[in-house]
Amino acid sequence: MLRTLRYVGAAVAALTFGSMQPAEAQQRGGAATVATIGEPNTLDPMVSAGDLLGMITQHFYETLYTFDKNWELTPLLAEKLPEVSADGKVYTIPLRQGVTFHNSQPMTAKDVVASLKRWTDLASRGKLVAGNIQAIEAIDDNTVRLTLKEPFAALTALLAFNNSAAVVMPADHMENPIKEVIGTGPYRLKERKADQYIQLVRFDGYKPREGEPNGFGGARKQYLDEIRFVPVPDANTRVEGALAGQFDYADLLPVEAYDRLRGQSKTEPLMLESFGWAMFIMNNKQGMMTKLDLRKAVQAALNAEDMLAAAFGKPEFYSVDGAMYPKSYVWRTEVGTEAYNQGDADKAAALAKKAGYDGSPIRILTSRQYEFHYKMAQVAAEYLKAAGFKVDLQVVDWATLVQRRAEPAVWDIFITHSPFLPEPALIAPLPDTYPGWWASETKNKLLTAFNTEMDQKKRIAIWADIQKLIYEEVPFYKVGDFNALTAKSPRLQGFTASPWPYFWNASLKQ
Amino acid sequence: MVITASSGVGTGAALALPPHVQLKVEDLQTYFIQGASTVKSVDGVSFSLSRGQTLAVVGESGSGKSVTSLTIMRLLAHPGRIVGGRVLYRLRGGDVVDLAQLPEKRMRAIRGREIAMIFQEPMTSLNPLFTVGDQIMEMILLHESVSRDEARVRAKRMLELVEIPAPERRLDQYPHEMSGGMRQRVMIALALSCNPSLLIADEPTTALDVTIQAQILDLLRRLQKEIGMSILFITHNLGVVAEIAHEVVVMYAGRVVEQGLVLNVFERPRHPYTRGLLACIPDVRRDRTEGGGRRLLNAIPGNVPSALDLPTGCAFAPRCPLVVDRCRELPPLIPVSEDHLSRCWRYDDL
Amino acid sequence: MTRYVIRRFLGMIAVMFTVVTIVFVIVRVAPGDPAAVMLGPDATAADIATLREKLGLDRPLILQYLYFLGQLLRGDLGQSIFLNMPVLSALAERAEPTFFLTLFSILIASAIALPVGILAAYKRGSLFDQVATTLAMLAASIPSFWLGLIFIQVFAVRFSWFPVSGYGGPDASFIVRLSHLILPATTLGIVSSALITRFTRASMLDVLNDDYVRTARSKGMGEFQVVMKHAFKNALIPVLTVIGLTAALLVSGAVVTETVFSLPGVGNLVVSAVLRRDYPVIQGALLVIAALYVLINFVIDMLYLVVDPRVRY
Amino acid sequence: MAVTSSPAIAGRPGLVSLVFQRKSLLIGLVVLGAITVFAVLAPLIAPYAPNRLSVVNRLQPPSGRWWFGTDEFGRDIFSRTIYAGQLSLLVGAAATLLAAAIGITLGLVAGFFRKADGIVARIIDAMMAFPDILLAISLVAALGPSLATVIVALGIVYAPRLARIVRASTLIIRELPYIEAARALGVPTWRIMLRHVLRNLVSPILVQATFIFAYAMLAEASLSFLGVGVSPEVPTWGTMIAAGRQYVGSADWMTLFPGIAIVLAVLSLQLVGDGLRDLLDPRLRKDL
Amino acid sequence: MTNASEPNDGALLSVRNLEKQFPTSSGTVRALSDVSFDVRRGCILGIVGESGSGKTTAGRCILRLIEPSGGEAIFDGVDLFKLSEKELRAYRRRLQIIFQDPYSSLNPRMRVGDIIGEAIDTHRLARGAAREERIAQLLGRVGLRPEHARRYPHEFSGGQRQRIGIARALAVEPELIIADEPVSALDVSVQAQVLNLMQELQQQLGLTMVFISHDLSVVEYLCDDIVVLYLGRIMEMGPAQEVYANPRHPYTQVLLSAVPVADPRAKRDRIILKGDIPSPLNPPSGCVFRTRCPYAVQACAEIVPPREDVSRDHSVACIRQAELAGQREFENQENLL
Repeated sequence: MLRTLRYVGAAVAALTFGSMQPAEAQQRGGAATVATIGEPNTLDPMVSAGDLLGMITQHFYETLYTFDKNWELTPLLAEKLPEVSADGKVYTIPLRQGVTFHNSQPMTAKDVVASLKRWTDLASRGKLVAGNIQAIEAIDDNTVRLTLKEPFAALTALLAFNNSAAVVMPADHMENPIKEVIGTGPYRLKERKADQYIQLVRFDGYKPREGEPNGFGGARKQYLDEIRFVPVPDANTRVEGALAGQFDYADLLPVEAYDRLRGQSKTEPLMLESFGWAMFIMNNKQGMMTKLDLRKAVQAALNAEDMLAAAFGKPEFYSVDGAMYPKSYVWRTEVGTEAYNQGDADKAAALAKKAGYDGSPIRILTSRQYEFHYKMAQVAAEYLKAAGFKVDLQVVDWATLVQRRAEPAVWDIFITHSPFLPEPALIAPLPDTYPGWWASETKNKLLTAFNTEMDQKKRIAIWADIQKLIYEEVPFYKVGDFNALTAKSPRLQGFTASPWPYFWNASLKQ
Repeated sequence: MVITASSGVGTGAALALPPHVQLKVEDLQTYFIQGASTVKSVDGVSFSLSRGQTLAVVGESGSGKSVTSLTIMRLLAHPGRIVGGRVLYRLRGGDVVDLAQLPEKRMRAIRGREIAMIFQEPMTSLNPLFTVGDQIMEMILLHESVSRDEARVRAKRMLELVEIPAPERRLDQYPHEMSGGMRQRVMIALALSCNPSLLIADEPTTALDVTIQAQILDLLRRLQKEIGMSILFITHNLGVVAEIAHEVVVMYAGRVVEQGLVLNVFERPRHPYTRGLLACIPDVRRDRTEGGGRRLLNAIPGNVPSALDLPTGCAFAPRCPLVVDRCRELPPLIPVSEDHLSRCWRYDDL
Repeated sequence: MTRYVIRRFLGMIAVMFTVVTIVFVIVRVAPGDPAAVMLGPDATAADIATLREKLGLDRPLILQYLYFLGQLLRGDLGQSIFLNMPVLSALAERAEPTFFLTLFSILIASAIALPVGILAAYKRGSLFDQVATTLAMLAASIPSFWLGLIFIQVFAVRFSWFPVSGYGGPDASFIVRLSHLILPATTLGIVSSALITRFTRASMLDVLNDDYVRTARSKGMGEFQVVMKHAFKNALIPVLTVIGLTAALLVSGAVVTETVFSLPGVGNLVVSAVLRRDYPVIQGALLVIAALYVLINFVIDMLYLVVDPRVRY
Repeated sequence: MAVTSSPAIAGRPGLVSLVFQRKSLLIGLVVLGAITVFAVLAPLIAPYAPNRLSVVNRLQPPSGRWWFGTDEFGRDIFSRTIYAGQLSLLVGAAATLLAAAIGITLGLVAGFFRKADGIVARIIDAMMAFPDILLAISLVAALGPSLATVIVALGIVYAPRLARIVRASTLIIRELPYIEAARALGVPTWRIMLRHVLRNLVSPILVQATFIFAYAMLAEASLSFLGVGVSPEVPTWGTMIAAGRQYVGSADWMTLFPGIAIVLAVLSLQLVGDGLRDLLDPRLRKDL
Repeated sequence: MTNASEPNDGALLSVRNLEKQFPTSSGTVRALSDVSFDVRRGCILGIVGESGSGKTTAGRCILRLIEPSGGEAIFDGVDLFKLSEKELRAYRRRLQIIFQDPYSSLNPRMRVGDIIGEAIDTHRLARGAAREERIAQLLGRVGLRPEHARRYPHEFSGGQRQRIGIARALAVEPELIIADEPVSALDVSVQAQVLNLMQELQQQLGLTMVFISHDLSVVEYLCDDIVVLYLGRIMEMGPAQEVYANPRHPYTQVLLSAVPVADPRAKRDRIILKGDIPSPLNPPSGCVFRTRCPYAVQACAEIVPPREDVSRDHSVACIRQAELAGQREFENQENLL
């Protein structure tokens, strides 16, 4: 249910891995308690793309590949990176030997083939490639071959994501829903009490890769005896639990808590900068927002700075930035951003008049699951009202929102957010099919060119045109960038901040 | 009558009673004071009760008769309190105490043991959650150092005394398993279980049917003969007074209006209220003509006055056929003959 | 006595049956198609139709009702949509914290309410009575979640005396789990002590005016004994009822309190279920809690047999 | 113990002086009146519009400018608190009226017609078996959350309480001689129900309704707090506390003031209810 | 007074074989069994009995305030028990009731004027000024003042309230009034006032009255005829003077002897009964009084004693009545000797 929007989990490049190396030798033992934002509705990482699910399941289910600290592809269950045929259609993946499942059965190519097939059947990301797959087969016990119909550059990245993940399960445990959680990870599931805890214990049969830890890749050390994920849906309770030393790690905290977390003995804040960006998606298919002038009127009316301030509090937690990428990305450009953050009620009113706005309310769909969506919506509503619009703010739960946004007849604007993706082509609202249904001829032309172009410099230039187009056609409104706040106990050592925090390699100071 | 050393807590040394007197109430005043309003429920009541005798206090609602009995037992509910007067009582040992002044702790030793009480409502006066035996034994164990077994034997004997059949079985029964008459017998057994010198019976037969009332009155008379306790009998029923009492105190609006030997008072009432009360009970011999026709009853006009709003002077004056100007002034209790007092200026005209 | 037991038992069954019917009606009132909700946004019309058939939603209401009754008689409360487990197991898993929370709340509430109520009644109109009555009213006026938030701030965050939330880890000892219950139980206990205090006071006032209390005094019994043995034992009968029913109704308080303290109890489950649109869980929880209430009522009726000889007769 | 056994207390002090004799009732009425006045006159009193955002001034502590501080949108909490009073009182009052309408009808019917009693009494019993908040949550979940459904749900939740009291009292009153006298006179049943029964139930209904008002306000707050009640952008005290929950510890005033408002409103209602019970219940009045 | 099973011509009301059973949780209570009596026009019939005798139930049944289980009540030629609810309503005007408790018999929320007015309104007897006048007149008739109409019941004393109750009953100009213990809740000094009022009204208005009471001296004084009930059965009935002078049923004798007399010199040859009134749930077989009767014999347990006439209008339900009367005769003669 708490499916988040960090679609393709790829790299939050701006995040720096490994910034906190242990000052002293890490100790073995102890149980780390991790406060999560809620209860996952399944422990099967294939059936949902939720970050929460990915964060938990990566401890016991492993993928063939993963990312190292530089967000480069690195093998995990695979022995090494795949051999790709010259035409880019055949991937030969050698498997690591001696890997055993939690039920002590050795992992073989048969398991991998079955798992990949299950993934292409069930997982939303697997379905992306399903149509393109010719065959998945085991060449021998330790080699798998994947044959594509057409080349697909993103395949390895998809295989490496830890949500909607292509994890390897035993071939004889392929049921849906899964009956037993049997993976290959460094920790195994001991007990799950819904809404209470998910208890993981060290898997003694785990054989880490050789070498040193490197991001999600490299060796995975099993210092902790146990990892406990405790669902604490109320953000403030997570803060308080962290303050009281009840949690060794507390995920996604309200940024207002930053000051409270600072200078505490039992916890310390962790800031993940440029965690993501928020957007207002407009309905380009049906209703009043199909009129460009009205979209422009909304663009003119909104004051992004106030929306960000209301949503994230202090300026150090957000940046008022209209560009689609922050400064550290190669895709960064400020083309078109003069239309960002206007807050010009008069201009908006004039545009609305021009568009023949009839006074019917703009239906804004938002949810309180993400408090900042809701806050932005409220501020936006005030600015829109100031510009003479009527606003019908529909606050529903996230599941309902996801359900309703698929219906073009019932909304005009909905609010969502996304992390910064290394590949702009994967930005959610760009394809025609995404709710919002931005389908303009110019866009299609630019996007095709962007996807087929292999020269990085040219692609950057095309991307600038796309960004300009976004400001011209206003298919959605970018509100701005935001950071994320989490907290960890000073006892927790060797822990690396990440959007999907993992607790192998981490230890507790006793 | 005049007792000089009435300083504070009365002890035998300072207080005295004529040897035959068990209880002497002197100018007792019990008021209910709440905020600005004061209800003088008992206002200067005096009487004395001889040993082994029965004194009836008779009156209508609001006359203060029940408050008088509760005052003697010191069981007044808040906000009632004794504001004046004495309640002299002869203890078993012969000492005389003023119950009005006695500390609560000493009073507790007197309740039940020296003075016992039975009430109007036999249905509710027993605790529904305890067996009859427990409730009688509780009284015995409270005042006497006997074992539970002995107490049980005593309780059984008490039930026999009040003529309850199958007493052994009854001991283990609960009050609700008994009829009203039976419960009143139990109450009497309970009250008499420590051989009190004084039994206060507050309308003990009012809630009972006449045939049962007759049984209870008969029982009380017999028990008094056997045990010799004094009885202070509170009632509104003049018929009952005539049956059981030796002396009678007639109360009206918190004051004694007439008192004396039952024979005297009934034969020649010297207060118009008493006379009115006696006359208004229908009596065919008086109220019917020879031919069977009815005469009107000799009703007392008006209503019983509210305790909050008493007339000054004689409280009965507004209803009195003999009222004169002087009645605005409260008459004292005037001895009209030997052992007969009346609070009426015109006692002689009666 | 047997007749009493049988009558109460039949009464309980009848109320239980009505409860079941009401729950059925409430869940049927829900707009929208449970099947569609269960399958989520991606479901096809065919999937929904299949599930509707499987759940019997395509049948006439009366048949659905009979089917529902049949299921219940087999002890089947259905399957949770979100949790992928039988509702009964989901409830059973969460019974412990709720049970102990209720138990401790009631103990705390009674420990406050009984002495205060008795004394307030005994000293009717006194300063103590006025203060106690006012405080009881105040306690009943405080939203439990607000009090809970304050308690968390003060006792868990500032002083770190008690854990902030949850019910302890997997290996938490009973003592540790209890420590998680102290704050929520105190919160609930204070709030529910109000009702019990007022009821104890009222019931004691009634009883203190009863004739047998006067009889006890006329025996020469000490006040403490009069009040505790004769008055209180009688007052206890209605108070017992209120305590029992408060215990049952505390589940309601627990809904809020468990959420505030993130206690994984039945109340929390219900709130989550509402947010997750997990109708079978809502339905099951309603049924079980109401049944519990009815059952407690029945147990109280049976307790009367022990406490009150009049009933036995 | 009947101490002043005189049945008719001479003279009846006026209602006003009776109210003044009861300090708690007086305090309750004054506080409740003040809250109502603040809520009704909110447009005149409130220094700011309740929804006016001022993001630069977000989360300001109480000060001379913002008496109760500001919330996460920089809205004035004082203004919002008094505006929220409108809706909180409205929900409480409307739910109480609905509960009264349903409860009185059911109770009278059950109490007066033996045949209907079996079913109605059973339904009342069964409804009472559901804890109030739980039933309200379920009803709101079933009906869909909105201001109206919260009112309807709370009305349904509290109706059985009134129904039970009305039924019980009706059963007693039905047997009283004055009802027999009316029947002996040939007064039609419906008139007996209204004139003789209902009129004598006014006091207990009024008292109970006051308490239901209080409970309904608390329940609304709880529902809103849990996020299953009135939608969060509608300012009620419950939604304000729910919004402030995230800022407990950093901006306590967000929960403090609406919390105090609830406590005051509920407390004053209870004082009034208690006072009314004292005032209207002749059994208690006699003892005074 | 007659024992004939046919309604008596002189009777305004003839009750025949009245039966009433109450189902209770612990069994059926036989409140009334085979109760038959006549109320003569213009006369007062007294029904006496102790608690549980069924005397109140009998009064309520006649008025159909309680539905009788059997029998008939012929009022002016019509069986009241056979009337439909609607037909009954018209008859309500002709039969009225006065209650024991002056407190609960008046609606505390209604003004006295409305209490009396309701009777007038229900039967559309008067409107507007005529109605007010009539209320004033009724108040005057029972010894109250017209301005009392504006007051509430609690502003009156018990005796005054009972007067209001009487005024309400009189408002519809009934022919028959059932007075259910109308004075037993009143203070002694007020009882006589109300009794005087009732008999004045009875004489002035030519009312027929059923007077239910446990107070034997009041009944003796007031009533023309008397019915003695015990556990729902008639023990003895007849003209009051005769029954009082010459009680033939042992129970009547006991009852009369038990009444305390306000005369300390009165001769008391009291018969003290043993035991209590049995539970009506489980009444004794045969004669219901036999368990307490000093003269009970084996036969008393076997047959329900039939009513036997001992003189005109005087009947007794005791199989030994003749035998006992003979004995008494003998004793009296002995005493005389």
